[in-house]
Parts: sequence; C-alpha cells; structure tokens
Amino acid sequence: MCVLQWGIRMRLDIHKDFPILDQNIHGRPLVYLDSAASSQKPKAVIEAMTHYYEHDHANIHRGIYTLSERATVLHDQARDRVKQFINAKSSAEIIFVRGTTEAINLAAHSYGRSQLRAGDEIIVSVMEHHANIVPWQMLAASVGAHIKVIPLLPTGDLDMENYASLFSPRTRLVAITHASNVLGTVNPIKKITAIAHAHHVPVLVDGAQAVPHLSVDVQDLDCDFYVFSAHKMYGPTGIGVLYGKQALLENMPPWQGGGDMIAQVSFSGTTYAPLPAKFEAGTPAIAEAIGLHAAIDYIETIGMPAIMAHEAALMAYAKTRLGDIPGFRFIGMAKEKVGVIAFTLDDIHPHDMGTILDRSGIAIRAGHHCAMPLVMSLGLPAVARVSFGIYSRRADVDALVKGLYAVKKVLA
Amino acid sequence: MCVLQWGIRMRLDIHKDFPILDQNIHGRPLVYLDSAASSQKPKAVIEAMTHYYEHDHANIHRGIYTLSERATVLHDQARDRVKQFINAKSSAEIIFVRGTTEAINLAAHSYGRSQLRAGDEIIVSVMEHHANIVPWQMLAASVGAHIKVIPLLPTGDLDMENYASLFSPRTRLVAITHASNVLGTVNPIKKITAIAHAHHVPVLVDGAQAVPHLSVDVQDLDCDFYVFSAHKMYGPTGIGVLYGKQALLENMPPWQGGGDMIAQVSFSGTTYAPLPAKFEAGTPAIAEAIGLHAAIDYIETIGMPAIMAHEAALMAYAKTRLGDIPGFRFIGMAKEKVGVIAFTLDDIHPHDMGTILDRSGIAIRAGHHCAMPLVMSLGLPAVARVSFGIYSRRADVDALVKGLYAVKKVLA
Amino acid sequence: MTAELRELYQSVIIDHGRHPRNFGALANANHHHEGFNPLCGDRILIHAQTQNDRVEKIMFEGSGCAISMASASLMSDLLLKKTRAEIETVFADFHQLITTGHANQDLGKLRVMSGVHEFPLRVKCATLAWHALLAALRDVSGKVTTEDEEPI
Amino acid sequence: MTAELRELYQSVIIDHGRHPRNFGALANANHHHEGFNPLCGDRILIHAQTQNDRVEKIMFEGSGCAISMASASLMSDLLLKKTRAEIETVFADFHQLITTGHANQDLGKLRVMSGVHEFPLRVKCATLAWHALLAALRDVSGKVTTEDEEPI
Ligand SMILES: Cc1ncc(COP(=O)(O)O)c(C=O)c1O
Ligand SMILES: Cc1ncc(COP(=O)(O)O)c(C=O)c1O
Repeated sequence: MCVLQWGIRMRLDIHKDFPILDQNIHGRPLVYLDSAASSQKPKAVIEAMTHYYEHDHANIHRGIYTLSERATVLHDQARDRVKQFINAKSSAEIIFVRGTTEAINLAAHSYGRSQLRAGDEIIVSVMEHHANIVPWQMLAASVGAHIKVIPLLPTGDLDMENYASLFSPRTRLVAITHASNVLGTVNPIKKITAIAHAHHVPVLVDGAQAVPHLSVDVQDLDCDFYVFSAHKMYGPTGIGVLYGKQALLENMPPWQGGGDMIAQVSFSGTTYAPLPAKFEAGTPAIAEAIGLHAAIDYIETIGMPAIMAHEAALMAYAKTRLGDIPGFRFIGMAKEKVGVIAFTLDDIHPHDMGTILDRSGIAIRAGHHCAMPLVMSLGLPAVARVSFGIYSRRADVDALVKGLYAVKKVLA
Repeated sequence: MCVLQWGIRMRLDIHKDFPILDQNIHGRPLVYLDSAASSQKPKAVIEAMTHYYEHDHANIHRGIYTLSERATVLHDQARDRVKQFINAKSSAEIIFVRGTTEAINLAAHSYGRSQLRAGDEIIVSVMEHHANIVPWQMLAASVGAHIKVIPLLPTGDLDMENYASLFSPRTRLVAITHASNVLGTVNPIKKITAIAHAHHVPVLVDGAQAVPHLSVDVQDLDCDFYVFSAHKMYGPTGIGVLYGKQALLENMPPWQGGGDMIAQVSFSGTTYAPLPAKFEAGTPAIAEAIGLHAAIDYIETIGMPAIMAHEAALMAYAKTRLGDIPGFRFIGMAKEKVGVIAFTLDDIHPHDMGTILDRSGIAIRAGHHCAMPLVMSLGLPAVARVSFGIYSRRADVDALVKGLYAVKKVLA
Repeated sequence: MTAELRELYQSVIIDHGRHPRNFGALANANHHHEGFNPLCGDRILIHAQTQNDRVEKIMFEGSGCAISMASASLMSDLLLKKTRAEIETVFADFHQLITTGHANQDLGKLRVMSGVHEFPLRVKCATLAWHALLAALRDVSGKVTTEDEEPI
Repeated sequence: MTAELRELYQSVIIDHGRHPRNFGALANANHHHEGFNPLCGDRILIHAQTQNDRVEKIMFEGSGCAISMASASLMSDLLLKKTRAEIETVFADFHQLITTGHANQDLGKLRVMSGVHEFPLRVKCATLAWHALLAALRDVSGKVTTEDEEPI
C-alpha cells in the first residue's frame, strides 16, 4: 500500500492508462511482471505518436513548409524535454540513438577508439548487462586495452573498496550500471564518479534500469555519459538517449556519416555539423522522440516521488508475501533497490516456473537476463525475475504468490 | 490519368487512407509534394503499431510467456515479409537498422573496415545522397582508401562508359543509388552489378528512393547489399533494412555489441550469434518492424504495377502542365525516372518559392537535398523539388501550377 | 492446473527431470559435444561411446529445466545400439511429435514428451540434448546452440 | 496573395534581392568572412574595409534567396561609419525586429525586413550576412553557418 493518500489513488487509476493490461492470457487476467525487460505504454504515449502521424509528419530540418516546421519543432521539444528530465546543462548534450545499446556503442566507437591505446584499462562491474560489456570487449580487442571487473559483496552491492583499488595510471574509463537489471541494486554513482574523477577518469553510467524508477540528475551525479532506452520508461521502442558532457562530445569524432550530421559535403572534403547533429546521421526516429516526450510528461504528471513511494511500498509487500513461500530464496539483498526481484524456488528451474506461471496469465522472465557473468558468478545456471512498473499492484503480487504455489504443486 | 480502369478508382480512394492529408495549411487544403523526403502513413500502418502496443508488446527473444512469444513471432514475420518484398533468398539476409543511413554505416564499418586497405578504391556516383558519400569518405580517411566518382551525362543519366573505365585492380566496392532523390533517374543496376562482378567487386545499392516506386528483386539485380528506409515507403520512422548476401554477411565482423547479438558472454571471451542477430545488438525497433510489415502489406494490396502505372501517368501529366509555365526548367531528363521532379523557375530562388507555396498549402522541398556534390555539379546553388507518392493526384499538380503562377506574381 | 500443463509435466518427465538416468561422465566415450540454449542458459555436455558405428552408451552432464533434463535422460536410455543414421530418423519423428503432438512411427517411451507441442517455446528445451548428441556423432567441433533450431 | 506574403516580399526587398547594392569584390578590404546556410545552400562572402575601427565600406558576393540577398544589400548600405560594437547593437535590434515584428529603436530602412517575423523559418536567411559581417570584423577564421542561430 502506498504511504501517501494520493499514492493510493494513483495505484487504482494507473492500471487503466495501459490498454494492454486489460486482457486475458490463457483465460486469466494478464499479470505483467517483466517491466525491466520492457515496460508497457500508456495511452498518452501511443496517442502522441498516432497524433503525430495523423497531423504533423514530415522529414525534419531543411524543410521550408509548415509540416516540416512542425515536425522539427516537435523533435526539438522532445530533446529539450529529455534535457530537463535528466537535468542536463544543454540540449546539445542529448543525442538520440536507438537505445541503451546503441548509446554505449557510440561511446565505445567514438570516444573509445579515439582515446584508448594498447595497454589502457576500462573498469566495469560484474553486474553489467551485456550491452555494457560486449562493446568494451570489442573496443579492448581492437585497440589492445584490458577490462577490469568490480566484484560484488554477498549482499549484491558493489565492492567499493575493490573498485577504488582497480585504478591505475592506465585507467581510461569506468562503465557502470546505475541499477542492476537482475539484482535491482542501485549503485552509489556519486561516490563512483568522485573516485574516478580523482583519477581523472570519466564515467559512463548505464541508466536503463534507473530512469523509470529514480529521479536522475546528471549534473548532481557528475557522470560524463549517461545512457538509457525509452522502451523501459513507458516510451516507444526504437529510441534512446546518449547524454554526454558537452566538452567531451565536442572533442569526439563523429561515428556514423550521412545527412544532417554534416555542414558541407564535397568530394574534396566534408565538414561536420555542431552538436547534437554531429552524432545523428540520417532521418531520426521522429515519432519515437515524440513518444518519449509523452512518456516523460506521463511520468512527471504522476511525479517521480509518488512513483518511488508506490514502488517502495509494493516491494515491501512483495518481500513479505514472497518470503513466506517455503523454498523461496531472494537473490540480491542490497539496501537500495529498484523494483526488481530475482529469486529461486526450491530446485525448480526458472524456465519451468515461467511456463507454468504463463498458464495463469503471469509474465515473468527466466534465464541469464543478458547478464551471464553475473548469473554465473552467483553459481546459478539461471534465475527467475519479476519486476514492477508504475502500473504494478498488490493484486499482481497476490497472483504471483498463488502462481508460485501452483508451480510447486505441478512439479511436486 | 491512369492507363487502367482500376488505376483511376485507386487514385480516388487512396487519398482517404492517409489521415494527415485531410487538413488545411494556412487555410488551404494540404498539397503534400515532398514524399521523397518522407512519405505519409496510411491508417493501416498507424493502426498496426497502435494495435501492437495495446495488445502484444513485450521484449522479444528469451521471453517465456505469451506476450513475449507474440512479439517475437510478429517481429520474425516482419523480417520474413521484407524478405519476400525484395525477394531475398533467406530471412537471415535481412538486418533491421534505423534507416538507409545506418545500413550504409554498418556496411562501411563492418565490411569496409575489415576488407579495405590503404590504396584501395571505392566507386560512387556524383548523384549520391550524403548518406552514400560520407560513410565512404570516413572509411577512406580511416584506412587510406580513395573514392572515384562516376559523372553524369547531360540528360541526368549515369555515364556508363566512364563507370566501366573506373575499375582498377584496387577497386573494392561500388556504392550506387538505385534512384536519385534529386533527378529521379533510375540507374541500370543490373548492368552496374554485371560490370562490377566481372571485376569481382561487390555492389551496394541505395534503394531509399526505389522501394516506394519500383518492384525490387535483389536476386535479379544481383546486388551484394541493398539498403532502404521504412519512412519513405509509407512505413514508420526509426526502422530500415540492410540486405546482404548471406555469404558476405557471414564473413563480416559484428559492428555493435550488446544483448541478443551474442551466443555467450564471459569476461574471458564472447561468441557471436548467427545471422541476423549478429548485427542486431540490443532491443530492436519492434513496433516499427510491425509498422514496416503493414506498409508492405499496404503497398502489395494496391499492387506495385498499379502504383507504377499511377505514378507514370501522374508524371506525364505533371510534365505537360509544368512545362507550359513560362520560365519553368526541368532538371534531369532521364528516360527512366521515379516520381521526382527537380526544377527552377525564372531566376527565383527555390527557398522563396517554397515559402510562397507554403502559404497556399503546398509543400515542396528546396535546397541541395542532401546531395551537395550533385547540385554543385549542376552549377546551381539550390534547386526546387516536388515528389509524388501513391496518394498524389492530378489535383495536386493543378494546385502546384496555380501556386507557381502566384510565386511569379509575388516576386514580379 | 490446466490439462496442457498436466500433459507437459507428466510424472515420468518430472521423475526423469529430477533423477536423470545416465547422468555423469563417461570414461571411455569416443564422442563429446556441448549443447547450449541461450534462451535459458541451459547447457548439456553429451558423451557417447560407439562401436562399429553403433551407440553403446550415452551419458550426459550439465543443468537445465525439467523438459531438457527429461529429454536428455529418456534419449540416453532409448537410443542404444542405433547408428547415427537411425538416430537421425528417430529424431525426425521425435521432432514431429513435439511440434505436432503425433509421430509417424511409434516412439515408445518418448511419447511422454508429446505434451511439448502445446508449448512451442519449449521445443528448444526438448531438442537440446538431441542436437548435441547428433553433433557429437558427427564429430562437429565447437558447440551447438538451439539457435540453430528453426524459429517457432 | 496573403497579407503576410505582401509584407515579406515588399517591393524594396524584391528590388534589393534582385539588384543588390555593393555586390562584388572589394580590393582593399581588410576583413573577410564566408557565411553558409545549409538549409538552402546559400553562401555569402563578406568583404569589409575598416579604418580606425569604423567600417568604411562593405561589399559582398555569393548567392541566395531574395531575403538573404536583400538583407545583405540593405546591411551593406546602412552600417557605414559604425564600429563593431555599434553594429552589434544594431544587429540585436534587427534580430528583435525580424523575430517579433518591432524593435527597440528606429531601424530606418531596415524596417522593411519586419515581415520576416511571420516566417520563423526565414530568420536564418535574414541574418546570414550579419553573422558573416560580425565574424569578419571579429576576424574569426573559417566559416559561420546559420546553424549557430538559436533554433526557432
Ligand atoms: C537516395 C537516398 N539515400 C539515403 C537517404 C537517407 O535515408 P535516411 O535519412 O532515412 O537514413 C535518402 C533520404 O533522405 C535518400 O533519398
Ligand atoms: C541495465 C541494462 N543495460 C542495457 C540494456 C539494454 O537496453 P536496450 O536493449 O534497450 O538497448 C538493458 C535492457 O535490457 C538493461 O537492463
């Protein structure tokens, strides 16, 4: 239950904003517990994109007619909205990409390949999503750099002492997740950037699992890059954001070439456009930027404090209810967590759990969650995960508990 | 007027499928003549995406519940539909990207950087869009390769004799547009690939302006790569396609790293997934793939032959009507053209034309059209362009003619 | 519990899943292969011992869901004395069974797996061990993954 | 023709656009700068000759739309004998005029450009020459582009 009165009202209403939730799966009401993989979309977001296509669409930039002007203004406004949302200093620091993965690849290609040399080092943590491992491995392989890995404490928190000890004169970058997509752990980013900056090392923060759940202020965090995907924060697929400090972005070479990222093209030489255009070659995901704008409006209308209170209350409820199930084991007990619970139940394989729960309309995720190094370090072949969104309710937890008892019965 | 009876019926109905066209701009009915920059979207495409978000959305792959299975199947079906649409041999040859620009960058980074060495040569034409110039310039600069440029004949056709003479033992790639976004010229791709293949050189074809207007059969064209954007073919923003012959794609290293493009990740080494996943790191543009599927269905329901007949008739009508205006000059007179007309009128700057036409609700494009080398080679600072889509009508041409007379009057 | 679930998780499957037969290393195996299912992280290492092209013994190691473990366990019991060609025929029928619910020939004890056909996402689980065995017998190097399974 | 169009394309503007004053090279110019508008490909090369920090003569070359040509032409006529600081003040007022339709101080003949404020997309055209002139007087090397103009 929410601590605040308006929190309670919110919980009763919110569900109805999401058309997809109003359906039966295998004859049972859908209980969607996989928001960390991708959130559902409120009507307001879907309608903003439909409205755009039905009234305002044209290619942006360089259009000299009304529709193109409208589309350009809407696209610019979306960028400004993102800037406010994460409190960037300037809209020039907001680069639109397809998602978290492309954002990290952009940083690895442009910043990485221009700055790193053989023997240099990159620090990541063992709890990273593959998106924040593989691009650095590919970069390391291509320039001859090395990757150092921050281990975890048994609680699921980062081993901060070990982290501080990993720096060397060759450390060139720290790439770390704001919140773990498996354990839910929220990492102490301000401390992490302070330590890195003391060594003059920039920090890239993977905010994919943080932006839907926390107030993010990139200036306060003092991170150098911050990346996230719209589809995990109630926005559309096909768009995400790379935030970078302006001075850093300005010194980085472009990555992709094409229209709009150039000032002038000739066969004897090409000059590049200023930020953010330099990193946005080609026709961008225009409708998707407008959908992201609507998603931020939606989040801020409800209010991040209300969302956080709601999710904290739901997590507390879930911990009590789930903890009562015999054989239920929580994976990851960090103090600060987003609405993600990884667990095992008896010796039941998560995949069997998932199949059985699905027949009760309950959607959970099972496997390595694109975080194989973490799951392997836990000594488990796979884990089950439930994750909450703004629309999740106590009734969802109740259904899950009932479903897990049914799982035990089927496999008894 | 269309040659075929059903062509006429089509022309009257089609317009109504596009909600955006039913509006006034500055008090006058919208006349949208900028489809080459981005086409408008039929209701069926918008609704397919809305339906997806309202009923079937979840992250794809690795989900073990019904919604994820549905989303995965829909995404796979979209890929199969694209495969059919361009007659690829296998769906593994269809890589989803953001658009034409990203597709060319993928080829330039993965194929280009792994295959080209200092002193190697790339052949492009002078009529390329910046998207098919800048990535090759960046590649050339990074590996020390050179770019050779096919010039045009006065008609706006490629100088094929010159093309054949550009090959050397160091030629490694031909990158050429299927249809020019300024002149409308359709290039003889079959001849171009035959000549290149005789020199064992692969060919990348920029199909951005061809797929909305022509039947494309990549096996018949025998091109090695074919790239296009959904947003120019009645589909959504945020998605496009890189087709590549399977053997080529299989030998190319991955470009972006992340989730879904790997088979296994550990800090001691990572193995990559098979095609097409190898080139699709991260959560893809799922709703957009479904929108692209709907766009192909839309095109094929009307039928490419009907579309071509309609556009050819409209072009003929436009040529007669526009040619009658004193001071009107066509730029580019190739025999085979898509529905694109570049022109000048007296000594009126295209930008002034655009502003004045906009006040009559008419949307045209003016400038260099992201093809600066071409526009400069024409000895013009800028050109005006109108371009047609499936929904364009004789009434649009009539409005344009009236508008151009008004332009002459304003600036007299 | 739905009828489909009862059909999928028959007691034979739960029993084989929990107490797999032929689980462990095989000292004088002459064929080995690792199968991997990235969908759920399942991993099965197959050891096979052949003589005159006939399989004399199959053992396996690894971990996985009830379906993949039961499938490996049943398979390791039922394919002895067969040649690779014969096993490929059985696999074709087995594949038909778990995708359609019925098979061309009587598959004996393997019929308990027919419930899989109502769960297309689980076909990969049921075939993992088979892919690994066939790759082992073909002496394919490296690893097979269920990604090679045709998409459902 | 709408009233806004009449206001934008006044005869003075059409006249200056078609027959720009001070068009051509300037032999003893001591400041030069090229301005470029990627929106429409317009390009204006400014030559200015100063003495004791005051502009004695402005000439320009290039090509562009009626608005950018007229703006360059009017500017080249009206800024003589001014210092860079004074020109910056005039430009601030001019910018206000073409974005809002009115200015703080009487801009004299420049007032014919006020119609631009109904056409936000054309502000870049009207300011191209000014940006280039100011960059020339600041002796900025390279090129200015109207992309530096705040977004509309
Ligand atoms: C011929 C051609 N190639 C490439 C492009 C770039 O396409 P996109 O901006 O969708 O990446 C365009 C469209 O502007 C085009 O007309
Ligand atoms: C922590 C984290 N980082 C990165 C990603 C990748 O995001 P995307 O697939 O949207 O690129 C995810 C989501 O799967 C994630 O949870």
